[in-house]
Amino acid sequence: MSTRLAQGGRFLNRARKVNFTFNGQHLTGHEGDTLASALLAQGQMMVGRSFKYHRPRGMVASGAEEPNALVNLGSGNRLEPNQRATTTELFDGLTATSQNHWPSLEFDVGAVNTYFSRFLPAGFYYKMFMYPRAFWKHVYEPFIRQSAGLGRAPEPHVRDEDTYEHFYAFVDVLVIGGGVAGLQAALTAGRAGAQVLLIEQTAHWGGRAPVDGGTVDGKPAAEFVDAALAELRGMKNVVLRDRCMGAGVYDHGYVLAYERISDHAPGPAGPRHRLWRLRCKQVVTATGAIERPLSFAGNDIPGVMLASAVRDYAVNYGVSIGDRTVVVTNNDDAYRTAITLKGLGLEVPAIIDARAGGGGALADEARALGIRVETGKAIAKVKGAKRVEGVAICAQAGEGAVLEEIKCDAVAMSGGWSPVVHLWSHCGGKLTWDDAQAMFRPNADLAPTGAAGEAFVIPAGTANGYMGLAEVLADAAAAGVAAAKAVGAKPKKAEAPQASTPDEAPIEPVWLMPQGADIKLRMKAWLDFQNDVKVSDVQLAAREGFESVEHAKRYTTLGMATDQGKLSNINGLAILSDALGQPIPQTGTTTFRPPYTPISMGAIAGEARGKVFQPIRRTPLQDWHEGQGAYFEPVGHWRRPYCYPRGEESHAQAVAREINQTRGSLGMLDASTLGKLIVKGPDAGKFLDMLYTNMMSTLKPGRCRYGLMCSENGFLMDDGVVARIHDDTFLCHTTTGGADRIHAHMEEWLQTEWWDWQVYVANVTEQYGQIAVVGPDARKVLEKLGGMDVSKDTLPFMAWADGELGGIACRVYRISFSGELSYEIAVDAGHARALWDKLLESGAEFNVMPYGTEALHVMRAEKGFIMIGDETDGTVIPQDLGLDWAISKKKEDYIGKRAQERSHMTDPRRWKLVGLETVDGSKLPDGAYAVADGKNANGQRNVQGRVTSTYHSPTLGRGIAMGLVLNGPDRMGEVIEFPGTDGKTYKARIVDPVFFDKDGEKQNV
Amino acid sequence: MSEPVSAVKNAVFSGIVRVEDCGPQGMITLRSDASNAKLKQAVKVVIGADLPPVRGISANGDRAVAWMSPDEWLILLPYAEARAAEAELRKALAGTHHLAETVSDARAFFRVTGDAARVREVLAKLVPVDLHPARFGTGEMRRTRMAQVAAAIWLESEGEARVICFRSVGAYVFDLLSAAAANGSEVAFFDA
Amino acid sequence: MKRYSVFAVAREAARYHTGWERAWKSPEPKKKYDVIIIGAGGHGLATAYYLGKNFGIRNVAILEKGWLGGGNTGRNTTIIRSNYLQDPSAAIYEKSRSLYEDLSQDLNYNIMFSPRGVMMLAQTEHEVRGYLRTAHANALQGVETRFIKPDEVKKLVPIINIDGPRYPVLGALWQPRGGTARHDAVAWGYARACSDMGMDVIQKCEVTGVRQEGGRVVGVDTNRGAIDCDKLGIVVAGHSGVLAEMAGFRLPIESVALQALVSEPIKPCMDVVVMANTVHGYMSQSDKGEMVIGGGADGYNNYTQRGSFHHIEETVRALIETFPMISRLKMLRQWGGIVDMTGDRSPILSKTPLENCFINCGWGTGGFKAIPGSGWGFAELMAKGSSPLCDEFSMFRFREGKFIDESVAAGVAH
Amino acid sequence: MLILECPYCGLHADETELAPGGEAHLKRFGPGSSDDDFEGYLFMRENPKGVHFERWRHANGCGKWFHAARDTNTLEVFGTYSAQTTEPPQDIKDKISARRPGWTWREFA
Ligand SMILES: Cc1cc2nc3c(=O)[nH]c(=O)nc-3n(C[C@H](O)[C@H](O)[C@H](O)COP(=O)(O)OP(=O)(O)OC[C@H]3O[C@@H](n4cnc5c(N)ncnc54)[C@H](O)[C@@H]3O)c2cc1C
Ligand SMILES: NC(=O)c1ccc[n+]([C@@H]2O[C@H](COP(=O)([O-])OP(=O)(O)OC[C@H]3O[C@@H](n4cnc5c(N)ncnc54)[C@H](O)[C@@H]3O)[C@@H](O)[C@H]2O)c1
Ligand SMILES: Cc1cc2nc3c(=O)[nH]c(=O)nc-3n(C[C@H](O)[C@H](O)[C@H](O)COP(=O)(O)O)c2cc1C
Ligand SMILES: [Zn+2]
Repeated sequence: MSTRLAQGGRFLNRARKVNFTFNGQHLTGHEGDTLASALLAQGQMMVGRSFKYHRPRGMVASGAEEPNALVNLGSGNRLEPNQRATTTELFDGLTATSQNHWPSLEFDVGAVNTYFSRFLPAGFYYKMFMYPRAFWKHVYEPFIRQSAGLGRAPEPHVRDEDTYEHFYAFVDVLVIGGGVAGLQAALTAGRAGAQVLLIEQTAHWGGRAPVDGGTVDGKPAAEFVDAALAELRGMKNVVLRDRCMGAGVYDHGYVLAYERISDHAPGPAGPRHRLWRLRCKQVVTATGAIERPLSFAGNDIPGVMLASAVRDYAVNYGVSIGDRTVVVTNNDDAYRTAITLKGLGLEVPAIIDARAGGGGALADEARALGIRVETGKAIAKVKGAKRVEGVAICAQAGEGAVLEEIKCDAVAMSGGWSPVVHLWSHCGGKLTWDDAQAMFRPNADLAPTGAAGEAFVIPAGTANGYMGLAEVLADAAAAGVAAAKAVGAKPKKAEAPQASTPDEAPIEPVWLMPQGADIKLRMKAWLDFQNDVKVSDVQLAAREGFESVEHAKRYTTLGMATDQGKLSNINGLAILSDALGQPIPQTGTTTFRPPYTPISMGAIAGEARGKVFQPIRRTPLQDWHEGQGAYFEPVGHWRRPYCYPRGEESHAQAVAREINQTRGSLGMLDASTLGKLIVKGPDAGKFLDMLYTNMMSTLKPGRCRYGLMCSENGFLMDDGVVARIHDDTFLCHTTTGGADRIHAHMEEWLQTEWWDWQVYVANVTEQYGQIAVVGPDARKVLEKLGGMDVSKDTLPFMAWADGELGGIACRVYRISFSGELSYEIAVDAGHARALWDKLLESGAEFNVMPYGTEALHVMRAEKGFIMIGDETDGTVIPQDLGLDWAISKKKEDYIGKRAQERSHMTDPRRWKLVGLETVDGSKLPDGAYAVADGKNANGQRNVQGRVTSTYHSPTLGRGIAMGLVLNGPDRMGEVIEFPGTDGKTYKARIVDPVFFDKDGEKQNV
Repeated sequence: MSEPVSAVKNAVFSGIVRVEDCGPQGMITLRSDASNAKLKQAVKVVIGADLPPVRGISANGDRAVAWMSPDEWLILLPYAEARAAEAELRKALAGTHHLAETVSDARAFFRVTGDAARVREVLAKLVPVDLHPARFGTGEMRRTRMAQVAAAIWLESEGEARVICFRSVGAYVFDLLSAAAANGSEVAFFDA
Repeated sequence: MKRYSVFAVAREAARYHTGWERAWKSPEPKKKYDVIIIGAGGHGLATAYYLGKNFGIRNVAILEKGWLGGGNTGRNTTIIRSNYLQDPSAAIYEKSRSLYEDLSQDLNYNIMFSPRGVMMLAQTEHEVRGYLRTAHANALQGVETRFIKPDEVKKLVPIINIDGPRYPVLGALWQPRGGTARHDAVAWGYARACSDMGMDVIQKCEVTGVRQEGGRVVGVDTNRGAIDCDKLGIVVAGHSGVLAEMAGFRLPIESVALQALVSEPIKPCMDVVVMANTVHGYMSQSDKGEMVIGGGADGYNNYTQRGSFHHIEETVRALIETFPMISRLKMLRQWGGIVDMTGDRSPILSKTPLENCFINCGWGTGGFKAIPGSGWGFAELMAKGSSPLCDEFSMFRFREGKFIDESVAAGVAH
Repeated sequence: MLILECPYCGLHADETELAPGGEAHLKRFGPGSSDDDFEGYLFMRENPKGVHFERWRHANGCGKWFHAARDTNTLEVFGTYSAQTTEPPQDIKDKISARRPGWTWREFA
């Protein structure tokens, strides 16, 4: 049984109790506990089930590397699946449930898989479930999926109640990791005057050293930590941040840090997580090292734990994992655990040291404490199912013949240490294999490089492969100096404090225990505890040709679990190397990818949710539209009124009403979203002649002309009315979506091609509200407002004038997209609402109505006007649309002209724009294709045209459409067929695309 | 003429800093070659301020000129005076290639005030800009991206920042700044 | 080759799986092959497979600079669909999808094709019209798709937020027999089958030069020596530009990073693949339980297999808006692949200016789904000089202005 | 996450302030040009794994286009320079030669 010790616990405030629940059970811990330590203190070792075989799982680690202790944390809108108990700080009211079992943690039906495990080796699913074919979808896959996943999925209706944010910061030196190495590196760089940010993922500074012991300048390591912190806190150029994890290192010194602000104390105002987007000149990774498990049979049984974790629980949390702990190791560090436990009065029946020669000074110390030390020995097998009951001992050199059984309730294992090289590696840092220490460590010659090609990451301390406290501090000080120098600070020579720790005997790599373990043992020797990958699986992969470490990973899923193989990767690739008979460095590692440990989606999205998920662009009349209950459609980031339904009206009814009213008398449209670009300069005319297919330089001041713009690839990209304001000034209207795009397009050509042309462009789209006043009574209403002459003679069709209406300065364009008498009035945006209100007021006698985008679309279609995005789709050239009249024959060049000379563009078989009328007057379906005879070489039905836009016209009382049809303009009157997706076939006659007021009499009045 | 209405009329938010709409503000976009001999003089006469250096903003009372790009400046002045100043600039620059357009209504304009460090950190949540006091101070105009839109920021003084964005996204930017200023969201990065 | 089956697994279980043979051999390169394929990604391997299976051409080597399947085939979000708009696209993707249906049986390797359905959300009126157009086109192309209403969307995907408010779901284009497959297994299954036909899949063999004589290709240089061939197929995705340069021509291709990420695994909660193109995000749940999420492509040339993080941010915020319940899930891992983007974002399956040298590339962000169909057509093109599935995808179409542009409706590529 | 120095603002701009614009120093071919030239100009791209010249715009900044010389394989930036030029400046070419001995530009055609 794990339990709380009477004394100890550096992190605990025993005076404060904290209440929480686990699987519904009410429990208490102390302030300072993690969920893991609190559960262990209550004797709750088993906390979950493994992925594949549903094996019982208990904690193996005490920190971020934990693969097993994952819980569903919280509930409802605050449910967080897969939360690591070892990094979850306990708070009052915490609720957690265990994962991946049914019906209960103790009794899990899925655990039968463990009995079939022999039939479920790595990759079994590639070899099975194929026959009969239909079974995959209906039997096999549903079954596999049912057993998938670990944590509980939040309910569909869940809405996260917390907020998140980002923070941009720029620092000279970022130090990641607040152990002694990180503290020392920060001190050195900070003293040199560099601007330093030091981050630590846990709530505690000092890392392993206070637990592991040793002295710094003659004093306990913990005192060094306190002193370092005090000094750092006093420095103006240093910022410290705990609960802040270095999540990823990216190109050009970009680093993501994940700050968990309130996970440990939910409730108060403020964000839950903050994602720091750091730009660092230099990054010091002082991320420490992670202990490796040993691979022996039954190493996954709850109660088998990393030796350092056993020590951490005892020292930091005052928790013993068992009463009798067997320590098994291949290095000296684990002796510290035995010594610590013994010092707390717990039993250590034996230390099993796989090294024939055993350990150094620590081993002597252990022996002196009366601990039995067995060298050259190994664990053949762990006894027990849901909890360790004992171990069988054998010779490490043998095949597992049991020499002895030792009763125990915990096993503390250590296979050596692996530097945390993740952040070093994220952005391309390379590793080197250190044979003496049996570890991959950063290869300082192949560091990640930044924008100037400079190395920008410096590893420090154990993260750099230095294990002894003295070396760690010296290396960290050197890293601090190097970082400070690299950012232009002037550090003094690295002076590291003097540290001392007992001498240690060298590690001897042990990748399998015992060395000659037979297949039955290897099938029970776990590498990846969460994903149930065993030694035998990796060996199988090698045998089947999955020789690349990347293949082996993907075939076995080794290292793909939520811990990303922090414990399993090195052991796995060592097994693979052995199976392939090649040295470990030749096998290499898999790729380290961000994040270091998983980070919340909420933090990644930051503030961008709800109201500020994306910008909504608002016209100066948006409030009014909202007040009217308009039905909006998103157009780019705008939301334009689609129609303004009244009462019980359907959208279609509203649209019809708006059209009828406009055509009959008076309608108004908020056209503010149309792009408005001022193009000015001596070369403005010449420039616009290149941009538009038609001639703009001949336009007279005071007049307007409709123009087309193509991409250099020849396709129609935008259209709009151009007004010439002065000799050297034009105002170009673009489509709603076009304003920014066309502005950028103009700047691009001016800056990168014709940079000697004298033209300036200004985007004044939002300076103006633009209101279209449309209908036979349009003039009357303007005249009623008074202020300027809007008569036919003074302001004819396609002219514009500056003036005042109702006392408000404005510019009036007589242009029409509806075919009606129409004025578009541009007014300073800050006055747009005032003008709108006045127009409504004086239009009341004409029963004025606002109309939305759909009415606009229908009216333009009735007139046969094309719409960018409907008649065009990025593959259409103006010639397809019968717009040859708008393509100047006189110009030598315009953007897109050369492209339009290519063979496919001049192909007479290109589909051309026509009007379409169904024979029965119904509306053609949107997007329908006209069929032709036969099928093509790929068996697809031949087609000869398609609908580009289609509406019910309230004006004509029938369906009208436009479409692109093969030889269309030559086939007037012909009836072609459009099969619908509803099973019906629609017959439509090819007609002129202008359905209404062909001679333009209405707009010209 | 009616009273002009700003994009987010009278909006105010108070959290770790105060965010408020500055109301109608006169603005003119001025484009010209920087070497245009008449330019310096025209700006001096009409605005009373010197042309600022690259990325600078130079003020004269309630008027200011900000560098926007090598051939573009933004002129700030009282709303009611913009059109007249525009005309004056055009006159002063007549005969040279230039552009002067009033854009007062095309922008939204906010003031962020409070503790100096808080003001910086509220902005730093939204813009990819180094706002450390050692590297960003008054007199600098910074055009940048604010969350998902373009914006320009400067410090009027320590503890008072100004933000300009396009009018249509004024509400968005106000909401962003308010979210960034939410109570309990202090960062304490610039405090040291 | 010993066949895989449940009985084989049971037999092997009895002897602790010691009897399994290699899935593919590891041969030394020969002096000469009839056909060399550069690139053992899905497309290269499938090409080789159908050269052997359909045309009896088996003296084939597939040269891979790294580990087979380690390119984009091993790092994509596995979406399979054929609801494309343009005829040539629909033809090759539907051929592909239909081959996927029986691929496990054909290869005797369970590639776990999962036709769970692919849904492309329509969130603007414009998108609605675009998908209606695609639905009409698909009906005539023999591709089974349907435009569905919001309530059906919600029924199929309970976790979706159909009410917006920013972009309400107005409907979706639904392809019930689109889905996913296990990406690695596709490469492995083909490699095993190729190896079994006597072809040489040679890994850690990087092509460093293309040798030609009199305008014809005669072989390649590699880090393992020169190898001769009569015909050469370049199938290297992101590295197409590099190989084309070796072969002496240029391509309308730029290589950029495309990113993806997975969440931690959770219990099954989403049964179909959802693509939300207005907000740029797509997501499915793997058979293991992770949410598999695709991000956007960088806009600049890049060979690093990393990308810029802001695309991940953009995708994640889009998906939280679409599926609010993922907010408290965590990103487990993110990665990138180098994708080959053409001028019209459609692939190139083509002869090249170098005689007997063929190229299959330009699949960009969406070629996983095309692997079997592309292999089928490209094998035919290489064997016979022409293939109805490939002919429209010639690399010379750009000079004629004959684009195959899928972005025109509301389509995207993945 | 690139940083490029905008030669106009003198700022080290975050990638999110910038908009990429593809290969630099393209020569425009208009009406009357050959199919080859036009295809080369509009579509065929250098796509080197290594030194590349490209266009960028300081879109969320001064709005100006500029050129960058960058290694597509290491993302090292050799320099940025004016958009109003048809060739990389000599000092940047020299710098690249120093860092990537033997590199060539547009030799291959
Ligand atoms: C993040 C991401 C998500 C995607 N999502 C989807 C999706 O959901 N659906 C979809 O259909 N598609 C998707 N794709 C696209 C899809 O992955 C690719 O189109 C497809 O995998 C390309 O296959 P391939 O065989 O052509 O290329 P690859 O699989 O990349 O194979 C090319 C091979 O060529 C090798 N090679 C390169 N140079 C040489 C040389 N000199 N010598 C020898 N060998 C060489 C490479 O090592 C590589 O193995 C996605 C891609 C990415 C990156
Ligand atoms: N003798 C041995 O075998 C052995 C092995 C390991 C460690 N040690 C001892 O451990 C100490 C090592 O000191 P150290 O400072 O190098 O390592 P450390 O493990 O003490 O400290 C590393 C710190 O970095 C933090 N960290 C890791 N990844 C992080 C991330 N991504 N973001 C933020 N924080 C992160 C950890 O939480 C930890 O606090 C020394 O006392 C050394 O002697 C000894
Ligand atoms: C569909 C799919 C699902 C994946 N699921 C996981 C996963 O569950 N765990 C994991 O660690 N990686 C997962 N990955 C990512 C891979 O580990 C790996 O990052 C990716 O294939 C790219 O390779 P690289 O990171 O080695 O370059 C997945 C990848 C894909 C394409
Ligand atoms: Zn700039």
